[in-house]
Amino acid sequence: MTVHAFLLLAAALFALGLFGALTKRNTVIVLICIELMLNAVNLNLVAFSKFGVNPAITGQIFSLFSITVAAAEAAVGLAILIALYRNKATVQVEDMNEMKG
Amino acid sequence: MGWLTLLVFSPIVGIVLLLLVPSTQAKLQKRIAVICSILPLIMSIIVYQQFHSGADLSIRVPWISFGQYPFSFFVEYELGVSGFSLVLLLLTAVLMIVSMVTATMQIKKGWKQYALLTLLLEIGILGVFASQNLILFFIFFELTLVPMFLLIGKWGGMEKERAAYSYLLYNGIGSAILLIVIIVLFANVGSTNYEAIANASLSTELSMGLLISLLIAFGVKLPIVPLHTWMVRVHVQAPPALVMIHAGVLLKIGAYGLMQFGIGFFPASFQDIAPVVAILGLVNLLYGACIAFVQKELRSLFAYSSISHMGIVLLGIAAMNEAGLQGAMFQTISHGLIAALVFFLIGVVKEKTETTYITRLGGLSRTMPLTAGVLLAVGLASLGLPGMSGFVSEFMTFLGIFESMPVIAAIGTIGIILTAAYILRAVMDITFGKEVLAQQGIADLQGKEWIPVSIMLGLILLIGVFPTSLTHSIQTSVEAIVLRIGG
Amino acid sequence: MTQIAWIIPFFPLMTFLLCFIFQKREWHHLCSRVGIMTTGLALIGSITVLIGQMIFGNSEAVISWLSIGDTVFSIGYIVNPLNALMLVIVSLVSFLVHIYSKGYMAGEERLGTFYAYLGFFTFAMLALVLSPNLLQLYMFWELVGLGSFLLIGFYFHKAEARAAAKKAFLMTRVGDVGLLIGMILVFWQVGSLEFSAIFQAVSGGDMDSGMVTLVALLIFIGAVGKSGQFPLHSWLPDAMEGPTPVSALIHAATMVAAGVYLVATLFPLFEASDTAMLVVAITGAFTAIFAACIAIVQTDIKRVLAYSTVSQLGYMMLALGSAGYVAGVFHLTTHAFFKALLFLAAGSVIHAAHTQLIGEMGGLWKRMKGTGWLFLIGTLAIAGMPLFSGFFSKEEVLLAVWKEEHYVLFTLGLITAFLTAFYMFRLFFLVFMSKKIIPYKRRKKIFESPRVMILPMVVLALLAVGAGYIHTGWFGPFLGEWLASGNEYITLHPHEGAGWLMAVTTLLTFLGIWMAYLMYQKEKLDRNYLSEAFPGVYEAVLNGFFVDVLYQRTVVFATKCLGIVGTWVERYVIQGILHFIEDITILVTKLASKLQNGQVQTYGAMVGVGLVVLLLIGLMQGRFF
Amino acid sequence: MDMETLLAYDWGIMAPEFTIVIIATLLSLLDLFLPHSFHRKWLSVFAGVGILVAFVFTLSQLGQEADMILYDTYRLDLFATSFKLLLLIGAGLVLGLSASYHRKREQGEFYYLLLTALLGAMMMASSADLITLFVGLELLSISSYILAGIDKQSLKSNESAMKYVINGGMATAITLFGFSYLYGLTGSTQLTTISEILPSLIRTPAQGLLIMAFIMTFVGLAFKISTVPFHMWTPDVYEGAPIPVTAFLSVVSKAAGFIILLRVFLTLFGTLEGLRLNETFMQSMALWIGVLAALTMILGNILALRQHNMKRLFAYSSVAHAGYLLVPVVALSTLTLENIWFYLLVYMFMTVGGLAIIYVLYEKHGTLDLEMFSGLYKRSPALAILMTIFILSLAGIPGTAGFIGKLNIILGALSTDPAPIVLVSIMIAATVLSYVFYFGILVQIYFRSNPFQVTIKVPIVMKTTLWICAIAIIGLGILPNLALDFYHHYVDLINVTEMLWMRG
Repeated sequence: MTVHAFLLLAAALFALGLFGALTKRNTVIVLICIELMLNAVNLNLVAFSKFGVNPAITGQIFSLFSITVAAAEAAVGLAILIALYRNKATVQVEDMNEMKG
Repeated sequence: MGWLTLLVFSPIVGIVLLLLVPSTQAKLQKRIAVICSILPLIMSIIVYQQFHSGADLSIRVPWISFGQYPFSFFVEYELGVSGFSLVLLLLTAVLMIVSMVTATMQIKKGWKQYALLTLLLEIGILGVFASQNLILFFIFFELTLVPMFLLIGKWGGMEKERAAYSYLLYNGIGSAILLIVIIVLFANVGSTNYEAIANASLSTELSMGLLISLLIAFGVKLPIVPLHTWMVRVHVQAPPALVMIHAGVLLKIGAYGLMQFGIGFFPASFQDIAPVVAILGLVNLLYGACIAFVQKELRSLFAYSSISHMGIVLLGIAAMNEAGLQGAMFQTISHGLIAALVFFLIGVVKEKTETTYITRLGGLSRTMPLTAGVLLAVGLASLGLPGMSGFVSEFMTFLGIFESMPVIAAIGTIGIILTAAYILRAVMDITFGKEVLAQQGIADLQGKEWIPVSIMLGLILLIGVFPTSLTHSIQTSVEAIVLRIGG
Repeated sequence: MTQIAWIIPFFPLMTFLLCFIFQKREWHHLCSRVGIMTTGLALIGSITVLIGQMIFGNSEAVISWLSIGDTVFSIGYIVNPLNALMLVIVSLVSFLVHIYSKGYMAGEERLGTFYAYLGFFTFAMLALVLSPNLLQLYMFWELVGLGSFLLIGFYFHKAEARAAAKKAFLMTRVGDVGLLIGMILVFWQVGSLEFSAIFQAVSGGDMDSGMVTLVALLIFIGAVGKSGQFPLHSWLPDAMEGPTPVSALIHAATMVAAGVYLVATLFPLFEASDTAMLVVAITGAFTAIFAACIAIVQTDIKRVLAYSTVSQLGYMMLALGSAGYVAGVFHLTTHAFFKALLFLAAGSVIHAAHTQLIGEMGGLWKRMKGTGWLFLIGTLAIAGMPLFSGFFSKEEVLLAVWKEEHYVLFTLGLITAFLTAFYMFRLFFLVFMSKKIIPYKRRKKIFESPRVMILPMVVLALLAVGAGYIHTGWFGPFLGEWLASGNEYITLHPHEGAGWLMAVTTLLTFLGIWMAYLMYQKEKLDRNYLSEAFPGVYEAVLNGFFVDVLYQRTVVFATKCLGIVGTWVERYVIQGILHFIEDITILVTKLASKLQNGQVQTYGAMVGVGLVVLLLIGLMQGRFF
Repeated sequence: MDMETLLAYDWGIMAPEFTIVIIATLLSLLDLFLPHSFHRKWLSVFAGVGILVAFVFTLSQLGQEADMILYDTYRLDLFATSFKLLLLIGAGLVLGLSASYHRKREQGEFYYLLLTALLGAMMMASSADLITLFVGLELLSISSYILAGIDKQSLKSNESAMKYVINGGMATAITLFGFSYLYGLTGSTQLTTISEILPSLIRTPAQGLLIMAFIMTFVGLAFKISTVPFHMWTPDVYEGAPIPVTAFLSVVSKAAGFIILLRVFLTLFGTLEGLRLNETFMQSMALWIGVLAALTMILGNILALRQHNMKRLFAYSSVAHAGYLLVPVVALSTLTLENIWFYLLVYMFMTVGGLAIIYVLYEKHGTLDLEMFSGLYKRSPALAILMTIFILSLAGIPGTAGFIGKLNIILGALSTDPAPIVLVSIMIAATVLSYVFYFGILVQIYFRSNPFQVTIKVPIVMKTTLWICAIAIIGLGILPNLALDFYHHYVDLINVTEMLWMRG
């Protein structure tokens, strides 16, 4: 198994996540897609830490940080979504159009 | 501190005093403004004395440093004068008094703010002529931008805001180009001191590029056709008291810049583009005159007249010899006085008859004989009648340009005829034309209004009859520039 | 004695200043007195200078006026025979006109202004004459133009007067530009504008001949403008809109002669170029006959005199162009007197008859005998009646032309002499003799002019008769010798009176008078025959060959067109470009703000697109594909 | 890691950060336990004291030698100190702005979130490791998300926060993806180590990944500093967020973005060889960064032209200023750091000042439309003149600090060889373009008559903030060396060569 396979997988995952984040109507799914992108990163980090030029634990630690932060971000995102839902009763992304121009 | 610093910042006295006076006491304010506007004149006369007694007036104080050793750039606070800038300082001070007196009569509302902004403007103009450092020059140059914008936009005519914006954008672009030139010089020379730049050796391509940019930058200010539309708009829209300063000295910064920087920094490159400058001058001269010939409104007529007269300045500069340069300098000052007087009169006429259309002003010499007489006199000065300042400058300019570019000069002389044509047409139609002005009881020039008239007309005649009164100061500048050209 | 010359112009300048300041009505009586007094002083000064010149010779003094680098332009005065003579002519005519105006302009509302202008003109003219260099001459050349402009437009409430003033100024300015260019070229050739330096350069051969010709021609353009030579003559007849004393002073005796004076002053320069001389002669001759033709059909008394002036000035140019330096100056002198006389007499007529149209006059001889006699003297003088001054000077001119072997021009000169006699007597007969035209009622109101007007005319009449004797073949060419004595560059041609020439001219003069008599007094010849036979030609001549119309349709029209086109360019091209830039900015703004649609996923998409584009660029840079 | 190692570290290095942490914690506890009757505005005093103390600590660190702790992940050097000072000043100004109006009880949250965000920014300034950097960045970002949505009842605030989270999350993911490649290529997250290994990768097949890493990192950070085309969240988020938060985002958050940009790029790529011979890596990339900078300046100003909503106008203006600030990054002269430091300093004063006046008028009239300024000169000459000063400085008119900042940037850019003359020209042209809308505000202030005939009272804290900003702008405009000398004196060890501290 070379690192390339992991890299390709991670890149695909990242692209998928990005695609989802840009196309999905439901804000929750959009947030999940962003998680997907972050997880692609984690995959990269872990793969590098195992198969990289200089295998070390650092990558895995980095991915731990990344997971934690992603969780915090998701939590904050969902909290804000709930606040928004209270005011507007929608979770559709396209309904967030109060401000433009 | 030095006299020059005191001179440049002397309007601050007026600003402070005006701020202290409550806005209810209009009369006191006016008195303070007028008296305080005399202060710069006193200072500039002292400076004049000092200069001619050979005193060293220049100051040099470290001011800004960018970067650290060995990659540092220093900007000094440097003031100094040459003969030409000295005369321009005097002109500024005189016109400011005159304009202030005019404003006391013609500006009705918001007088205090008007006076404050004008004094601020004066600092800018004085600073421009007194600085010996490009950055400082630029700062003062731009300092005129905001007061002018507000003055035009607040006290102007019907389309005042449009005029103010036009002023802002054109001059903004002009000074933007100037700024690039300045900083390229700064980065290449390591200093923005005039002398340091003049003595620096730059590559031919670079100096040519910089020179062309300078020409555009000051071409906006001068203005050079086709960059002139803003100036016409400002002339028409701005209050006449302000146009006196604008046409009188602000536009002259362009001429000053071209001579001081254009020739002063890049004499060799200027030699190369001198024909182009001459052709631009020719276009200015003839184009302005032709358009002035068909104008129906006094202010736009004299705006185009200014363009035409600035063509003569350009021709003089393009001549690149003593006569031409001296002529250009003379024309700069002479036109400053003439334009100021013209716009003073237009202000008076507009104030009293509420129109500036030539056809509606017929028969002015019946209703306002003195005004008409002065208008005729200044018209004659403007068309270059001997005995008035305009002649001396035109003569010297053509003397100069005939030496270097006879063909262009010969074509340029058509301008002399055209000038006479449009001036006479306007002045005759107004002062002597069919009597349209039905209103009786229009007061003629009276009381305070004689102060501006007599000062400016007196100076126009003084320069016309005794040109040595100016050459005395200017010649040092001319010689310095000619020395750089190597002629 | 000649050292006082520089003071002379300042006397009339004082008139100007005083009358200008005290121009209120209550000061009017003082104005005329001041004017007369100062010009009187100027006259005394001029005569002193003249005598002084005769005794002590030339003198010159200058002070520096303007310096450019090492070059100094000076002002000052020079006294030589030519300008001493001019000085006397100018101050004398001016003095007389000042006196005359006291009567003629009596009751004028703006008398103070009038005298101020007169004073100003006299000042400028005297200073012009005294100029030791071209620059000073040019400056006062312009200032006399201003004086003329102000005085022509004195009745500014009349549209014609305004137009005439403007026209006079502009047309002479066209000439002035020529002079200016010539002057500047001279400067760059010689390095100085002093006359003496110029002559030295010319005689020393420092200027190449082409340049001399060019300069001379350019300067001649100036003279053409000022002296009303073809094609810049048409302002002069129009200038008759001014008060008549002004016409006498400026447009007959002094200012219009300045062109001739200029050519005479710079004679050595002209003489150095055959081409220039020829051009001067041809222009002069053509103008002479051209204007004489027009003068025949004019119906306005002053316009006849004006065209006559143009014609006579042409004569002087012809003389100068034919190397007849003395002849030109001589004719200038005599012309100044008799033409001033004629104008003043015409003024007297107008003053009495309240009209300028010949058609409305007639039979005035009875009512105004004094004026009639004086006018007759003037007419005889200009017509070249033997023993009158015009006879001698005209003969001198023709002689000079003959000697230069310009036979065509000579013929033209002869024809002009005949025409002059004819149209002048036509005028005389129509105004004073023919009986029936003026209605009786109006005729009753016509009285002789007051003595203050007659007196100056008498003086002029004496001179019109006597001035000819200063240079004759009979008593000796005093004038010529004297003129040559003060100018080292003038070579005097020996004066050989040609008897046959005298006879021919006399014959022609009488022929002219006789024909006029037949046509207008006896009416033996049908005066309308020619005009009816050739109506088109008549129309053309009456309108001065449509020169004005031509100018109006070409030069003025072109300038206006250019102005309108320029305004159009301004409005549509320059503004158009600006609007275009503005529109583009607005368009970009609109597009960009449409993209800013409030959809967070659009924003994200832009991030994505940006990322992808950058990645492509980056990888391309790294040559990965 | 045992206790001994921990104690051996010179924790004094982190004194400012600790101060902020302690105050933030304290504030959150106070907010939690204090009774509802206790007005939360007093919390701002604590926050202010905290920032002041941190500022003093930072000042005291100025003369110190560069040092690293926590296994070389946290570094204190002059770069960090100098920029931390900026962050603290910015935060202090924002606090002054926010402490004036209190309508909602729950505003207590604002203060400690502000402090945590500030903490994140400060960590970024000091980080010497990708992980620290990432944590700092996220601390800043997540705090900012909440701050943007702090006005829970306001739909606009919710929406602004939501948009920020979504776009911010994507940007974070992209940055992290870039980081992961950097790690993968070098096997380290420590910036020093990475910079030592990178040269060996140039002109090898790994170069492609390196470029990708660079670009992705750049895009993520460009989002933070709102560079076109990654700027599109800016106007919406700025508009929806409460004004103090807007100020925070445009001042502190943007400064942090620039700090991290400089830290990462100058350290890692500053002297790295370029793709072609005789150029550095940054020079290879300069072209497209330059294009982005130009687009940012032009679009930012063009879009501001038609804005009537003052917050959006300031948002676009801040986009444009990001473009100006990118110019030194493109040019990379000896003056780059000084350019950015000085301009950020000035930018803080003028933006906070401008937003403060908008805040005052918004509180008074309840509108954000441009018309809020109409006739301001009549109503309150002092506010009018203050606003004029801020506007002129934003427009870069001489006499104000904004001009000196631009002058400094242009000088720096043009002092390189070859000089990016086109970029500079675009910058100046864009400045002139910006006159249109900046002076449009002046037109409202001076030329228009006022529909609101009310006198305006300004709270004392706000007034102080405003005057501090104005005096700083004029002071630095006339005597810029007040700041520059300070910078030269303490920070003069930093220039581009010195900045590559980790390599030697």
